[in-house]
Amino acid sequence: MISFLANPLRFKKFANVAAPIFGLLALFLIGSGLYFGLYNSPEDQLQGHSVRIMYVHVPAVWTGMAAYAGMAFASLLAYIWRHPLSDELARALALPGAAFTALGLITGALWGKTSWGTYWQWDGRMTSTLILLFLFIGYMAVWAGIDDKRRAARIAGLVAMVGSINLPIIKFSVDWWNTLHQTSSVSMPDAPGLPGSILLPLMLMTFGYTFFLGWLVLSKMLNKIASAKTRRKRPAAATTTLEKL
Amino acid sequence: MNSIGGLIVRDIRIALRSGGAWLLGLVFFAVFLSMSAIALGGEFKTLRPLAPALIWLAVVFSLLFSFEHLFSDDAEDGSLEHIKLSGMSMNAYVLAKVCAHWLLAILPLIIALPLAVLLFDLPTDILLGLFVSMVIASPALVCYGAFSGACLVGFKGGGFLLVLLTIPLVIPVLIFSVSGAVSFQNASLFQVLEFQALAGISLIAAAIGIPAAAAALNTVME
Amino acid sequence: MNSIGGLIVRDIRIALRSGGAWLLGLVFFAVFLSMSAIALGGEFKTLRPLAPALIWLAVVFSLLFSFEHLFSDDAEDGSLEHIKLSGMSMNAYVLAKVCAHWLLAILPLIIALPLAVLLFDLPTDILLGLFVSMVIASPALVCYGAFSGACLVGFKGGGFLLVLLTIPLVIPVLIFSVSGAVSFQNASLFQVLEFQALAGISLIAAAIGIPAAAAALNTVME
Amino acid sequence: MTTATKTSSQLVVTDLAVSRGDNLLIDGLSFSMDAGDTLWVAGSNGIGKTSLLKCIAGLLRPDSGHVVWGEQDVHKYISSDTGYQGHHDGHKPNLTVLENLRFWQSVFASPIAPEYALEQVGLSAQINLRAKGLSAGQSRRLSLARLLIKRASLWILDEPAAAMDAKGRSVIHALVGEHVASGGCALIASHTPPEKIGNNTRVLTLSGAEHE
Amino acid sequence: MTTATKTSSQLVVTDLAVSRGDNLLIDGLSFSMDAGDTLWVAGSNGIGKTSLLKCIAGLLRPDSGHVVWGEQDVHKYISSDTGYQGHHDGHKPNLTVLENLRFWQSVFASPIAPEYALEQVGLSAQINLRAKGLSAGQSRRLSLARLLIKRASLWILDEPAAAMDAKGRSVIHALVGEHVASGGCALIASHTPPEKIGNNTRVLTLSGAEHE
Ligand code: HEM
Ligand SMILES: Nc1ncnc2c1ncn2[C@@H]1O[C@H](COP(=O)(O)OP(=O)(O)OP(=O)(O)O)[C@@H](O)[C@H]1O
Ligand SMILES: Nc1ncnc2c1ncn2[C@@H]1O[C@H](COP(=O)(O)OP(=O)(O)OP(=O)(O)O)[C@@H](O)[C@H]1O
Ligand SMILES: [Mg+2]
Ligand SMILES: [Mg+2]
Repeated sequence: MISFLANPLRFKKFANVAAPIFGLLALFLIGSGLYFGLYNSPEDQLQGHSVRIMYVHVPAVWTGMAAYAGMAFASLLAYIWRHPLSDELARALALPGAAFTALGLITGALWGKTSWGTYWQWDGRMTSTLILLFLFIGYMAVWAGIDDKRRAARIAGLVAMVGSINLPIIKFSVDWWNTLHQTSSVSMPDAPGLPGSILLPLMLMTFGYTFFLGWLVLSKMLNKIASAKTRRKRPAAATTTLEKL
Repeated sequence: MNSIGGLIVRDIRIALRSGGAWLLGLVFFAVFLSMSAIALGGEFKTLRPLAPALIWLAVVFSLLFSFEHLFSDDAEDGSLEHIKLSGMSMNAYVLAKVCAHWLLAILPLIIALPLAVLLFDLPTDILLGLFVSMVIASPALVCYGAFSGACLVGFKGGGFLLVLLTIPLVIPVLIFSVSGAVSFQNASLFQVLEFQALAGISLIAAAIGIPAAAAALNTVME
Repeated sequence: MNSIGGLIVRDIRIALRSGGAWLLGLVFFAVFLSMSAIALGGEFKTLRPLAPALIWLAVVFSLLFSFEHLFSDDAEDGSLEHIKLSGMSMNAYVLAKVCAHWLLAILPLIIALPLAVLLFDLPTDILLGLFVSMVIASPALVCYGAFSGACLVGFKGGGFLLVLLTIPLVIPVLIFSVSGAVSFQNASLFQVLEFQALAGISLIAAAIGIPAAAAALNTVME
Repeated sequence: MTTATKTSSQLVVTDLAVSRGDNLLIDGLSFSMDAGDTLWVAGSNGIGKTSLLKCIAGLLRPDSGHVVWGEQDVHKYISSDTGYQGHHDGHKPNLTVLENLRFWQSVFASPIAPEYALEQVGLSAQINLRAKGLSAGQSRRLSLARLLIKRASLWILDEPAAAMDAKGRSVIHALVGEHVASGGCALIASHTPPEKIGNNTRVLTLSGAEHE
Repeated sequence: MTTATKTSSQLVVTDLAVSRGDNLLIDGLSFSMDAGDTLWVAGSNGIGKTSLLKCIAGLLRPDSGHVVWGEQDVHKYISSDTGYQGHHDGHKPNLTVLENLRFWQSVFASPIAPEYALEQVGLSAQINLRAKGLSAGQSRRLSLARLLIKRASLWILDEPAAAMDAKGRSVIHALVGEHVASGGCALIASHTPPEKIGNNTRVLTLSGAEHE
């Protein structure tokens, strides 16, 4: 699959077909997810209507994390095989990934305001989500700050890979730190125990977000390939003559 | 006047070209606050009373390091020599740099203040107090910083020396700002004694700092 | 081996020649602690529980900015090219730089630790805890910092980006160090869970950070 | 050697002594230049050419003596009628060639269009390239363009031909020729054999106290 | 143009393409050099001399093609048998001349005494001066001394004569002559007319696609 798509031409064919499908799927899934989530699901006894933020919040955080994982994996492929397409993939994942993470943070904050009365808590999950956002921003800053794109790709790839090795450490430390210090920890309902009426819109939204991410990434990469084609033809190289003195 | 404007425009343009590097003062601000909150255990109960002090420390440290390159880039690559030979007065040059720096480094922090307050769950009147104290105190910070930055030109690894030079000048600003922000809760703007003091310090800093920086640059270039 | 030693000696010599600039990491450490104490009101009662966190924050920020010039000086003046052409492996080069940096930047902080504790009137077992945590955690700090520093070569105004890249890596170190220093009071060295975690992180950081920094330098040089 | 009549574009150097570190490089140097004069400064490496030029530009304080240009001592009031090209080019690596020049145009309040100056030095094709992408010779050309934009009467050039190809050297020659023909003065430090430019070309050779 | 026999000190460049930014500078360049050969690289400013030399040294990745020196591709395994002198001198401003060289001696694990190398390039008097106090030409001489200390068989010199006085230029000439006579190779980019050094001196002229 990977080596199949590594060819830009084949990739272009695949993406031309897949992008609109992903887009439509995303539209349908998110639409129905919102319908079930906002209208056709029970209120929470404790939290009332504000529980519905969950259908935006939880999938957003998950998609953000998935985007980071994809970015790190694509960077690894690019680093080993020096394939420009995987660099483009990693790069295309960064901005949407950061956006989903930010969305997760914002909706989480809103949710927090309604259920705990504060926008923010220094809680383990929340803190590690914030750090994830920092990692995304750092990755994008490297791309922005280095002119030569071949170089930028490799450095950014290293940043993504080192970050991914460190993510488990961050998560572990932060969770553990939080349990040590935070006595009145807030209980979040565990996903597996959720009733179907909550699970259904949650899953619809999650897949919807994922396809939306896929659509964004594929269209961005198609754009890149197209603009690389239309870039003005390079001027001819110098002619070289070698003569004996 | 024209060339002051030109300089400000150039500095802003260079900043925008640097791949978002200028925005990262803001990032440092955010990172400093998060790191402090994490290191201090993360409970609002402990954090809330410390917040004004932490936010002001974040402002000071986020600015501090930005002064290192304020003049040294121009000095090292030779453009300062050409500016001197252009007949532009050093005072005008320093003024232009200071204005550009205010726009690039301080304005974003002021705009981001509400976010910082979110992190500590602070009441709005303290936010307002912080806001006013930053507006009043920022000229003092920039002018003192510019003076230290000018003294350090041509001094490799000067960042830390910068700290040493600027800090004694900045400590009064820090003290007045923090306590001004806190006492603003119970008073109207013009009653807060600390803010009056800050305004005075800002005036003095501008009146002394800019010519002193110009003099330092003149000396350093020789 | 010989050339690793040569590099370390050279770096130390350059540092000693730089007009005391290397010592100023220490100065920043002191200034940070005093400023925090001043901004936070200055009472031992409030300061004492915050002290381990503040001291570790001071260590992290004092180190942070020192990585900016770790590789960029060699890269900009062209010596890195000659080192690459000397056949010395980049890993060896990074290792030498990291060792020199440990000696120049971290050792002074470790030595100065007792002084810092004086400022906050801390009991000796917390001092000991801080001491152990610094020794165990410092390889992680230097190696992550070296990686960020290498990524930033040729990146003007990189200081702030450095912050952004290093911080996520350093947060676990910070968390474990602070709470390790505190829990050391009631336990023996090898029982402290945090110290075991720190040792693990240091190992991982060295194993990843040094080759990653070397790879980044190789890329940046092209 | 100093003359009594002072016109506004006369350079008078009186009894100048310049030192660097512990070394006295130049001592008791006096000369004067009138409109249209060219002075080559020659001498082996490390003899003090750069130091002398910087001192005449007002950028380095002499141990003793005076440099008077346009009736004012340049070490009291720096003269903005001086154009200097030193060993460092002074371009901002992240700005394009055109932006770099535009900036200098606004600083010098000059009416000359940057595009015109770039054409003169043969850098029109690089107009939108960032300065850090310039080759060694192109970077020198850009500082020559800055000199043109400034329109100063006194030109002080420190090895302008370094890193320049043959075409570039002839461009410099032509530009300096035009400059002195229109009543300017030029001081040029160089390791290439001095050539006659304008009516009054002289060579100031520093020699003797070789530090090697 | 490549030859079949590979001796250990042969440089073979095959079908090299080098680009900078969006510009393809050099395309399809092939040549080879044997022990004792000298190759001058000539061409106008910005044509790609520096880029070519960096690529041959293994410091810049080519778009395509290979550079084989001593039987190994320099872009796979960097060769330590290459001595390079670029536009940047690479001295530490706060170390003295001698300390700078001592450091390189330890990095190169070389048996040559720094003092001897400094004498060869005429820098004995500045031995205890900090590198930041060197004049432009003295700084170039110091990097020449580093080249001597390294004792590599392939010399790659990018405008070694820039900022050098006449004596300095003849020193370079003599050193390169000695180097090729003892079986080394030398590649020299220069704007001065090429001179014959050793038995087999050739000139590689880059021309045509002027980017100006
Ligand atoms: C800015 C604030 C918040 C952030 C950054 C945040 C972050 C996260 C993250 C990272 C996850 C995924 C966890 C995993 O899969 O292991 C998650 C899931 C979840 N969050 Fe939040 N959260 C925030 C606020 C809240 C609030 C206020 C609530 C409700 C009171 C909440 C309820 C949930 C629930 C129910 C889940 C899904 C259940 C689960 O995965 O265990 N979150 N959140
Ligand atoms: N980083 C870069 N980005 C874009 N273009 C570059 C970059 N570096 C060099 N160039 C361009 O590549 C071309 C070749 O540069 P190079 O330095 O190799 O020239 P050169 O032949 O050595 O010239 P000179 O004689 O002036 O030293 C120039 O036109 C330059 O503008
Ligand atoms: N900052 C300094 N400290 C000590 N000595 C210095 C300093 N700057 C220059 N020198 C010494 O002063 C002398 C003159 O330097 P200068 O740069 O003027 O020479 P130059 O004639 O321009 O040489 P070149 O032809 O190599 O450019 C040199 O011998 C140099 O070593
Ligand atoms: Mg000189
Ligand atoms: Mg060149």
